[in-house]
Amino acid sequence: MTDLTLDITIHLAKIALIFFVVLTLAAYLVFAERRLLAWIQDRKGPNRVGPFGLLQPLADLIKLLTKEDFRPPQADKWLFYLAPAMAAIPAILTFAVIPFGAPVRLLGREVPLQVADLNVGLLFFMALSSIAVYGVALGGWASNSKYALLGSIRGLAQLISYELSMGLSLVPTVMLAGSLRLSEIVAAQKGVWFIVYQPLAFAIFLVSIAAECKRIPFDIPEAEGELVAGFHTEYSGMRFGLFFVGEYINIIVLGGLATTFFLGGWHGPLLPSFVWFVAKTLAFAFFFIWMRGTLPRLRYDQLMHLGWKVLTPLALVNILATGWWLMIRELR
Amino acid sequence: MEPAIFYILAAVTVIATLFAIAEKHAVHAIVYLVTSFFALSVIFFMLGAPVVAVFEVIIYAGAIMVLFLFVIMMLDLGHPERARLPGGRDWWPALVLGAVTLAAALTLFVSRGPAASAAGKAIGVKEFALALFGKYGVAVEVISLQLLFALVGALYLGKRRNDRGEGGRRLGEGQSLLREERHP
Amino acid sequence: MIVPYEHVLVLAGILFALGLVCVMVWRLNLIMLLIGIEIMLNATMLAFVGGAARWGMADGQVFSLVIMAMTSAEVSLALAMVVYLHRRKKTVEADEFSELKG
Amino acid sequence: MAPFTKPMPIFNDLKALATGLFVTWKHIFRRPVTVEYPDAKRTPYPRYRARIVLTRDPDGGERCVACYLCSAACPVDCISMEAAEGEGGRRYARWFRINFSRCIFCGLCAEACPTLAIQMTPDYEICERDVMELVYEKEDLLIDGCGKDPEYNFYRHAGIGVVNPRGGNPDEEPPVDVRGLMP
Repeated sequence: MTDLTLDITIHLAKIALIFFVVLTLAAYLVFAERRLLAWIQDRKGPNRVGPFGLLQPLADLIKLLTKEDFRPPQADKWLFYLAPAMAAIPAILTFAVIPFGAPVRLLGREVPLQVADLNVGLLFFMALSSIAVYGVALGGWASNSKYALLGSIRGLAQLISYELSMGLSLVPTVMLAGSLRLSEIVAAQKGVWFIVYQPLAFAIFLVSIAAECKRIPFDIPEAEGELVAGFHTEYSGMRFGLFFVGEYINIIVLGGLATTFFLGGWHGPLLPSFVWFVAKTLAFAFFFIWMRGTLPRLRYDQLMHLGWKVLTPLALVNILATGWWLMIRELR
Repeated sequence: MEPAIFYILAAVTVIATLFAIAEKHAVHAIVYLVTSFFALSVIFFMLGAPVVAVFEVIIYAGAIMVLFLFVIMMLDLGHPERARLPGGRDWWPALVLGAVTLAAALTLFVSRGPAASAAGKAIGVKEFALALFGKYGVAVEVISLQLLFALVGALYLGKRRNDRGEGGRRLGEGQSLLREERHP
Repeated sequence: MIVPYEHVLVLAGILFALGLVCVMVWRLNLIMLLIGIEIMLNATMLAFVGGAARWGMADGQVFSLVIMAMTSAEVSLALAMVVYLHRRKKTVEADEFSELKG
Repeated sequence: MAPFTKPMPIFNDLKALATGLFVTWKHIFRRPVTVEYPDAKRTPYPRYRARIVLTRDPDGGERCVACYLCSAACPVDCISMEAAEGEGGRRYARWFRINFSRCIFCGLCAEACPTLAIQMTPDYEICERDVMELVYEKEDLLIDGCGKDPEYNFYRHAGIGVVNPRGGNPDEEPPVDVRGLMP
């Protein structure tokens, strides 16, 4: 086996591992969300399929696959078929740049647990999250339904607005780490996690990612009760499933990124690095579910007010303060 | 192998752009154009400009085209049957001008021939940032001022004035647009 | 530099020509006109980036970034204008706005 | 609003958020109130309004006198019947039909029934795959017991039939001839 083949094999193995783990986690996140929400509401949740209901994701999958794949007759055919993929693919692509564990020794070589260590990793994530808008926008527009269109217009405005505060809240971490490479950002947090230096940036990032993955306090694009189901009103079967699973992959990915940027990535005592990363990511997922069980939905104007008049100026001030602080530390 | 990828991406870019400008449906045109920008961004990456490549996706595909999409969706312009197609007299000057530009490009290609390419090194993020904020610091300031002016201008244009009949009734439309404009 | 600079320039030239054709042909439709301008600016950026790669200097990349920032300002203003015009006449066809024609 | 005269509202907001999160956190560990239905069944109260039955007298005869009052009271018109007269003027329903796919279990029929024949029972498990099986005929409705008021017997209170013709009873005027009033 030559070096090149070995390299390619290891890369493919990593990609396959990420696909398998992330998709399974996403499916089980749906289940965990239903159970946790049920407990919060003093119910029991799905517990009939398999022991403790653990086979529920499989049952959901079979149900979605066997449902009728309906397309509204007035819909724009190709965009209607394309939009769910556009929503799900950027979410899972982002995982390419996240380091999910310390480098391991495998077959006599150092293998970093990361698919691609781009030197612009952080910007890569920003780019993909700005691309994720298209799934929402085109899906809603192509359905040719008024609810879907309203949902997608709301989604467009929301995603673009919160992307800005999300990007700005990440600038201080870049300033502290001195690199856009995610592995170096993680390496810079070996001693002290960035959440200690940057609690404000962390709070802004947390709110922004909740808005980015359209979770409940910010689920204006799909507000049931106002817009039926928002931008995916007209979708059924596995196409709806793609939107759905994309949303949950997004939760995992954004939780992983929050871990990487603020909670020290895979650093942690005693346990293996991979376990630490998964545990921190799942803690974020749990927090999102918990928030969903607690908070009511914001109004559209409140959302815009929060994004543009509170989070973005705060993030800018935070960048300025971080700059001054770094300069003073440099001078001393 | 890398040149082959470059030519494939170049073909994708040109074909997608061609489809985009031949499409009478504005939303489809934007989707084609986003495809073209993606291919172009990979070309940028291969030309050793990762930052520009990523910003191409963030700003062009993720913000400007989304802004177009937003305006089209908001003003309900996505009806090709209502749009007026360009007449025959519009085609001739366009084709002549395009042909002239194309001929100039091809002349360049033919006259010099593929010269030996200089081994340009890839430009890292740090070098790029030093050039941007050091050598061209004034340009950054000017651009930021320009963005501010654009913001104020868009705010002024988007404002509904109350002296025109229906003013103030459909407030949300103008407001949400304004909020979009600040993003790039 | 993976390919000769001339090839990059030819690609930029073709893109620029396509953008120009788009602007000329779709003179009536303001949206398509703006899209044509975007295509032309992209072609320019490609030429700049190719130059940066050819001579190994960051300046070309800086210029393409400046172009991008300029474009975003331009597009935001232009689209605000489109919304304003659409509000006045319920159309985005350029020929409808010829009131100042002598 | 003068600044610094009252505590910053953001702290109140954060406190409200934290309170809400704490409440839901407590509820995670609380015992669920769910009754897992097909496995665990709850006993309904005796006056629960579910499947409708026709009851019998203490003597074993049918209580229903086919007076149509239940049918008239029914807001969704799910009760229908045909009256018939037995020997001695004893009225009964030749057939009696309740369409349970329409019934809303409001209990107005039971309220209206003068003979306490139609009554509601706590039996709520009447689902069917085929909707036509929800149309209950008299044989399905009639039960052997006498339901909620075991002592009640309508005909023992009222007697069967009208003994004398109209106006023939002791303190009764003869019937008015409506045509005689006409000019």
